[in-house]
Amino acid sequence: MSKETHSVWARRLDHAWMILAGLTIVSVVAAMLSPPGQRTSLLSVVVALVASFIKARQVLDHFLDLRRAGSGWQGLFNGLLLTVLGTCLALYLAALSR
Amino acid sequence: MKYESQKVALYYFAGALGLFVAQVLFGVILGTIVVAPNTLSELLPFNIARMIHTNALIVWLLMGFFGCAYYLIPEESETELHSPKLAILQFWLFLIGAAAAVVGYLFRIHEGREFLEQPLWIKLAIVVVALMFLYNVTMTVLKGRKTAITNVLLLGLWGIAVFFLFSLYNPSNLILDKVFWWWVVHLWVEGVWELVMAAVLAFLMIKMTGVDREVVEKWLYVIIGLALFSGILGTGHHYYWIGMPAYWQWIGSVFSTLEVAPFFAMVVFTFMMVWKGGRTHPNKAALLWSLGCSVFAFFGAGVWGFLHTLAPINYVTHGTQVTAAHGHLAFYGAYVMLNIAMFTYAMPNLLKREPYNQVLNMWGFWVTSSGVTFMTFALTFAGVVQTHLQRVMGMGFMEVQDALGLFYWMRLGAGVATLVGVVLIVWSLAVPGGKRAGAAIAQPAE
Amino acid sequence: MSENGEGGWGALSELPGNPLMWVLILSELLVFGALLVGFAAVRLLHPQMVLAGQSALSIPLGGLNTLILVTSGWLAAHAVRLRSTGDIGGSRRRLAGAGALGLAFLVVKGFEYADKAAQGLGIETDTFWTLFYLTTGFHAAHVVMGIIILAIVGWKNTTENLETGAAFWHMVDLVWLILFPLVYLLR
Amino acid sequence: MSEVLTKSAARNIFYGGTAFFFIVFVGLVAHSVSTVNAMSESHPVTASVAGGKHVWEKHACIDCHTIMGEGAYYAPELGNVWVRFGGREDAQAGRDAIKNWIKSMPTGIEGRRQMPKFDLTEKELDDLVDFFKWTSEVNTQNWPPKVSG
Repeated sequence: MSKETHSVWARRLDHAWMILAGLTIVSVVAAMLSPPGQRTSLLSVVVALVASFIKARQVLDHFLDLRRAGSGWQGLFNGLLLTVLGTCLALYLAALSR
Repeated sequence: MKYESQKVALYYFAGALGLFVAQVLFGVILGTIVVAPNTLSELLPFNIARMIHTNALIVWLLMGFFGCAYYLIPEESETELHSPKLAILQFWLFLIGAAAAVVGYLFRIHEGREFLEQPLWIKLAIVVVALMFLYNVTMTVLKGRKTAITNVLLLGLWGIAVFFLFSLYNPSNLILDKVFWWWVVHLWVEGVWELVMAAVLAFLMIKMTGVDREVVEKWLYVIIGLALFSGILGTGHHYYWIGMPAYWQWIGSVFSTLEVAPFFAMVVFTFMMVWKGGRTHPNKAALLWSLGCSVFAFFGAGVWGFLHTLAPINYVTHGTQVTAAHGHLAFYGAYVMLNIAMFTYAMPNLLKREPYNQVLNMWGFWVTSSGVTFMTFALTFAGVVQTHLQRVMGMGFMEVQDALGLFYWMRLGAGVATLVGVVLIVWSLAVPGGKRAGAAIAQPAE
Repeated sequence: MSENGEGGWGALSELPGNPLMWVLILSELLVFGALLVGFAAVRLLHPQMVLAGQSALSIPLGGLNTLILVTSGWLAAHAVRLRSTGDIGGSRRRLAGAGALGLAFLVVKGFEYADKAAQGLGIETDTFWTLFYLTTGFHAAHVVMGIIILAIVGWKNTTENLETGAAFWHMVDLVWLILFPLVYLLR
Repeated sequence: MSEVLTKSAARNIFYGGTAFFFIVFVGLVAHSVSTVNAMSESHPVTASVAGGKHVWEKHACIDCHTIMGEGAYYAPELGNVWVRFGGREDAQAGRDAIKNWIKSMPTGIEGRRQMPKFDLTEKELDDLVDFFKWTSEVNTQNWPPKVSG
């Protein structure tokens, strides 16, 4: 805990929580615009995935404090997240065109 | 060797090596029967020879593990063995039990479940032998220094005994029979045996490379963590087609893919330690076996296991020669080589000699490894062709087998080479050459 | 071996908490990642089956559980922070709050499962439901495990233990943040 | 944090993680076993099926054949032998065909894999066929892909 004061640390955590809660609500609302039984719009799919990535980064950077880990770890977690989310998006788009 | 009681390991090493030769000899007989089916068909049918081949393998590997433990535990615990006499009695009981089982098999006395063919009374005798062993080593560990290596080794050895108890359960429902049969077979070779393997490799690394115990023990925890976090639910890859619910296809595919990770970590571990250690241990043959063990285990258990572990692939390869290929390379790499590494390291110390017959021993390494590798490739090709003809084209089993003749001849040749290599290994270990070590006995790194 | 950093854990020592916990966390992320990609592949093969299954899921309940988990993770992160200032009481209260929200997550999950079971939707109904129950059920098992871990590190509350326990809890959180959109929202 | 404590914590995480996966495994197996048992009510393991399984074991059939893909790969798959011998279409003919096949062994033909001569009684043969029939009716997720086994 070298340079950061505890109040800054606390504010950082609260800030992360607000982003997490806000993005959750946004993606839920976006998904609920389409009635059940039908496909959601592509926009809300993109919103859900981008929100998911940002939320994951918030948890990793602030709750888990991975900001301090080396660039190797940063790259590994980003790679893992983008691989999973990207592959799922690609497969989703492929399913759309069927 | 620092403790007199470590000498009991010699009994086990000798017994294991004897059974090793028998196991490979029966393998060659089986390979011969496959290409010339009328061989011995009245006297020694395939099924009897096969149960001797597989049981001899299991018994000698276990006997080797017992020997490894008897060598390793006093040295790690820094105390004499609780009871050397009990250890010797246990050895004879185990050897006589194994011999009785084999004689029984020749007279068609067996229980007829694959790998667990031993009659009930032999199974119970095995339990008694295991309890004698566990009592002896646990008491030793409890009175001495406790290290991560003895801790993990003991956990593995207790696990072996606990999961063996499932061999006593044989329900009349074939599905349930298979489900719990795998609790012995899978949770042994892809579970608790890996603990024994990692512990023994860690011990060898400490002794031969001079790397700090601290570092080795941390690697040990990483490896066994990866092994059991993946291996327990990895059992699911045996539950695909035996009447279990379909969800096992997902569980088995995902977790058994991860089973490659601990084997990969073991390769990185052994090579890192040898490289970092930078110390040239006089027993080069033992070092070669240790490195070979992690590499061959990675290919045999890891890569060849992964090749057919995903459910959609296993759907067509299950029960073909692909499985046989994986089985041979995995057992050789993970457990045969582990035992030989330990025997090669320990025997000169036990006999109070400089490392001996190193060149011959290393010839044994290369000849045997080449034999098993070639055998694996032959069986893999056979398996792929079999999968295509039988599972895709729908040709009949025997018709397909006739088409695989060339591969089976190649396998037999590889088997003969393996037998030659094994004889070289046993000879190099059992017939000490060179001078007796005087005061300058090879000191372990620690 | 000094070049290996803190006592030979290598790169793992850069991460907060115990290195072996990170071995577990990384294994888990790979497992869930593989299951979720598998789920997307099933959608490609059987789009109608997946659409029908997803339409039976309740997005509000899933969203509620997401809010519960991120709030719980936020409390756990504060617990670690307060422990490092020496405020043990405040740390323990936040940890208890995090655990209680974990229980709330399980209650909501329980309602969801009961509702699906009442509709006759079980793990063997079809591949969608197999994957739904496997991924969410395996995740819920981690929530149970996480609550136990939070209780243990609240009791043996050294800073390193708290970091270790919180790391596991954040992993459970993280998995849900990826699982929720992929299973519930990408319809 | 001292090195010793970090290592003992690592050991505890190993134990905890292992226990977790083992409990999940046991839970899933328990669920599967109850599913299998539920199936066995409509598809019971009768005395003759159990007897047939005993004959199967007494002669170590699995050390040449495979059943549901497990065994020695030296002789044909028998999990679906009932289907392959036409038992589904004509139960009596399928039964007789399997029994006669076993009775006619060994062929002694040069260059052909030999099945040993097993002196099975009529009852043992019938039990064995019942066991094969039962096994062929297990839900193996459509394995094997071809009737050839």
